[in-house]
Amino acid sequence: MLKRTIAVIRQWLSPDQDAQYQQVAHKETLRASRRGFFRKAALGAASVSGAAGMAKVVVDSVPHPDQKQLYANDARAGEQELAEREYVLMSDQEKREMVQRFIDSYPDQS
Amino acid sequence: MISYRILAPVMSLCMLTAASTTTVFGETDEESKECFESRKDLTQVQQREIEPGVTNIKCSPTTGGVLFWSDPFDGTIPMGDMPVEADYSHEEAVVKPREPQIDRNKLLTICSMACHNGEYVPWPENKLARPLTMHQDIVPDAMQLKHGKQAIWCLDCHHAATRTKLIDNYGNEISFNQPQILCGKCHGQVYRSWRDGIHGKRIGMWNKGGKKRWWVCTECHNPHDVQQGERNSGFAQLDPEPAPILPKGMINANHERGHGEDH
Amino acid sequence: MSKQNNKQNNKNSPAEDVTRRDFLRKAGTYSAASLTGAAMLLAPKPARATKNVTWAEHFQKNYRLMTDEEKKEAIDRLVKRYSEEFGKKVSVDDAPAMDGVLFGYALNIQKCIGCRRCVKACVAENNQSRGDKQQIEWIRVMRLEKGKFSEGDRDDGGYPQDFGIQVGGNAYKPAGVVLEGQHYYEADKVPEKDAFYLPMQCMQCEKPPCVKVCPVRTTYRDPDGIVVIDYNWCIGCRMCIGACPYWARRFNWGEPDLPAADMNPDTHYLGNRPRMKGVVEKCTFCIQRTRKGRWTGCVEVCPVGARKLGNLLDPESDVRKILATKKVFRLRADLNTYPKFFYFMD
Amino acid sequence: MKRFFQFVFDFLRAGFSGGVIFWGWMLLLAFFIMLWGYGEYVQLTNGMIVTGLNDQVSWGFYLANFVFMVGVAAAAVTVVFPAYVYKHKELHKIVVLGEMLAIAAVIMCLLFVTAHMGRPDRLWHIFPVIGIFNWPHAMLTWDVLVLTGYLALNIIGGFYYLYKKYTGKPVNKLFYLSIVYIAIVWALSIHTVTAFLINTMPARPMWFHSMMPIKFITTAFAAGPSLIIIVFLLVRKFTPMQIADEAFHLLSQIVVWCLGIALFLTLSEIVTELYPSTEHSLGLQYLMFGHHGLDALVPFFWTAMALMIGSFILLLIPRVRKNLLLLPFICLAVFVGIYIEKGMALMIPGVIPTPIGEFAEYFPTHIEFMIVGGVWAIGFFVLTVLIKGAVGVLLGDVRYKEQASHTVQGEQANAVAT
Repeated sequence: MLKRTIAVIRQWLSPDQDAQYQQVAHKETLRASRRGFFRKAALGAASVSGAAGMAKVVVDSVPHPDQKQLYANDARAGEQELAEREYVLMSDQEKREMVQRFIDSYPDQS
Repeated sequence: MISYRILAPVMSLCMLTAASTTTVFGETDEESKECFESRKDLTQVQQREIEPGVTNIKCSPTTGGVLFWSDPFDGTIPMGDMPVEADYSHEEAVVKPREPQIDRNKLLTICSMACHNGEYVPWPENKLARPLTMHQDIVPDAMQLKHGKQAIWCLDCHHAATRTKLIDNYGNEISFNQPQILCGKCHGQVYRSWRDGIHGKRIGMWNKGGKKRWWVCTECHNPHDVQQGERNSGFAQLDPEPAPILPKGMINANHERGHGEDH
Repeated sequence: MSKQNNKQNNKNSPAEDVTRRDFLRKAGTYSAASLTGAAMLLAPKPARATKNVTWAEHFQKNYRLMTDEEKKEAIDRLVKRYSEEFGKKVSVDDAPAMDGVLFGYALNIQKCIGCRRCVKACVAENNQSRGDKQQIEWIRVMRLEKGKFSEGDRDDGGYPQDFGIQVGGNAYKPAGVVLEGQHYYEADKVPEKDAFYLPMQCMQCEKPPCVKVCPVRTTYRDPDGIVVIDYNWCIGCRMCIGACPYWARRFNWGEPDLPAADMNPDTHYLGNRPRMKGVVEKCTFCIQRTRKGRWTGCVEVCPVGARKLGNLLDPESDVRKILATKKVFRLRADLNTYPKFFYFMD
Repeated sequence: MKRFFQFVFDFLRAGFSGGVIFWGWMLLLAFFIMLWGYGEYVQLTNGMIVTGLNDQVSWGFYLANFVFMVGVAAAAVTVVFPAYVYKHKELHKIVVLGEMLAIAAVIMCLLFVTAHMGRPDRLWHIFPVIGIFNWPHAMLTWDVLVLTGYLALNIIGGFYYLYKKYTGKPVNKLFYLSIVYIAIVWALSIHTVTAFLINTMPARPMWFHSMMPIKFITTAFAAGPSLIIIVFLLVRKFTPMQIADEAFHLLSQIVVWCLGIALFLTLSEIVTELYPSTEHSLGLQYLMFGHHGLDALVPFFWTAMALMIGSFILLLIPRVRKNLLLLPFICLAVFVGIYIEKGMALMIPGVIPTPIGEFAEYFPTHIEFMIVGGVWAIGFFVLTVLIKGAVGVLLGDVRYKEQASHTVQGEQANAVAT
């Protein structure tokens, strides 16, 4: 698999060499159509990744919309504030035990 | 044909004014009190006497918020079916229809008839945002819609042709009375916790199997600006009820204001 | 008291003290004044719930020890008296706790917008005393400021008190909940950007300290977990007010001021029936509603749906689901009173 | 039986006889008692709304006085204990006077509690059998038990001794001494239980520490003997009753040591609370420094501290302590200082801030002052009568005579009193 990938890249970089390589390696066993498929695949992959990279650069270069910042600042502000105030949250086990206690003691107490 | 095109909206507008004025006069004549349930101006209830000395609701004298329902199911309709099996399928679930609130005076019906009939205003070809010539007053920030971080626009939720309806992703009509079907499409997690009774509000009977009035999304949230700007609380600001009376011996509550500053 | 008397005297004196001459001369003025005065006297006054307390009522037993017959007698007495005093048909319920129900309450602290509507709805539902002289509210909403005690402030600002030496770092960082906030906030609009709100009421503890300290057992915990008070048995010693870590109990310092028109006629013996002066009262999770299956007043009116009430014994109930899925904390959990009022966050 | 009625009659006659100063004093007290009656009437008819109390500060002036008076009542033991346990001769002679003081103080306590209650008409609810007595859960029921028990012990012990003295018969030592020893332990219990009444509530962090009972007892044993010294000096001055200086020296020593321990405990408490300065110390901070402009208690606290520390230093000097002219004034300072420190300065910051952090200031109204002043007047009234009667019996002026005519005795008592 790795070999094949490398081959694809080599092929894309220098088609002539590639042809030689192919000839040497596989003794003209590859058909033209198959070679074409590889070429197409390579080109496609490259263009897709290129476009993706380009898109990433473009997206990153665009300043973040205000909304996003707002969300980061404000949506978590309450939670952050609560965390700072150190309300002692109940752990799952604590909650389970508490509920179990309520259930167990239910009929006894009055 | 051309004349008809112009005539129709004009006539409808006349109808509209007539309808709205009559209702306005009607309200003043009755001299009844109007209170709001959760969103001011969009969840209004008329106060009326149901028995001698007993009213259907009690209202706050300071803010006009409803403080008490004699019958929590007054004016409700069955909630209708939901795509997913949930608790309420074993209980009687009702909602208060949203249409009378959103469509007070039947404005939306007139919209559909008068302008958005495909002729006067042609059917839009796609859902993309485009400059609005009208209705900036209805949704002031329509061009930078607060909802959906600018990824959605009017026609993602509103029916292109039938203005009295909403749409889902497939273009199916959704009633204004069931906004949860629309909202749940994107806000799945919230929708699920709403269905479980954790998010949102229900009134009526708490017990299992008891009848409940479910509050739908738009009864609390403004769908055009859910986050409510910088406060981001999800709710529009309301007038608070007055503070408790200061305890005897206290003139003001200055001592509790301005913590942190004088430390 | 004498001040009040004086005030009343002053009010009445124009009609009483005038000499004959004055009367003749200013007849017109005074007749108008006295007419308004008479109107004021005739105007519906706040009903006095303890006006016609009978000896039988005064010497009745503790509610818990009454036989069914005695309960019925006591309730009939009350129905008759209340109906007369408030001029409407008042019902006094004696519904016992439902089987298999233990009430729990959950409040979404992130949702609460501090509008205090629950406070006022509670007053409307539960027939508390209102007005300027004596205002009783069972729910107290506190406004806590955001960001006042941020990490940075603590490090840079040093010791918040004037005395003592700051030794650096987070030496002052308080442990647990510090309930330092505003009780009397007056905002134009809520929620405010820099604040969040913490409503507090009776937490219906499983191990209620108030019940333990009551010398006459007038307050007790019913099987559904609600801590109730027999108002007719309370001696007004206020030990329970001292023992409550949530400041949930209120005292009728004077005769309750409950206008007949606003009185909620749907009452329960242990809940919202009109109280008398000198007794303690508190939130009962609207026992008159919840024991019939209806949600409490505060749950119903909360405009943001932050309040939830359910059966802790039922795994499908709202409260159990919240306990299972949300971040939950309790106030003063360290006191081991097992409060059944949970604050949660999304 | 007839003899017993005779005793009661003669005792009261002796108690209610005296000269101009006596009647002037009683008239003054009667005036305050009338104010008390008025205050109670207003409070009963209108409810406690006439007081300065509210939901934030629901325990106030009445309970502050109650706590203090329990201490005074308990302090009778400072006379009884040395007299019987250490066989202190001089104190032994006047031990009954200490018991009379305890009786008056407990009566005041009961009146303060009644004034504090919202529904005194339902007091019967707390009596066993006809009501419900939530014992042993409620600390208040313990307090009721120990207070009534202490009252009974003192009445039985004191009047048994006086009655025997009156009839001239020997005291049954086994009975009397067992009562005395029980009363000694009981005296400690009344103040301990009163401390438990308020320090068993985690909701009120300022009170929630185990030092409370011992602090109560030490302050009581400083304030109580101070009052006893003053009363005994007055007795010595106005009656022929001989009280040796030695008794005062012992009492003033008790005052100084207990005051010292009390100050030490107060200091410990202040350091313990203020050093970490958690929110649990907010009450104490409010008391000592005020809170954002709310500082009604601050001057009282520092006055009390100044009085206590100043008198402690003065009392440490033997020459000052033994100066019986100066002593009553120092004792008064101790008494007032502790009255503030253990009364309002303990009760109010315990409830401020409220458990949920609300600050409110509390000012007693004139009704509260009337009732509190009136109860003090009742206390002094009872005390005067009891002491005069007891002194008469102790001196042998009032004693049983088979065929005696009452008038002669009355004249004798009058002569004694004047």
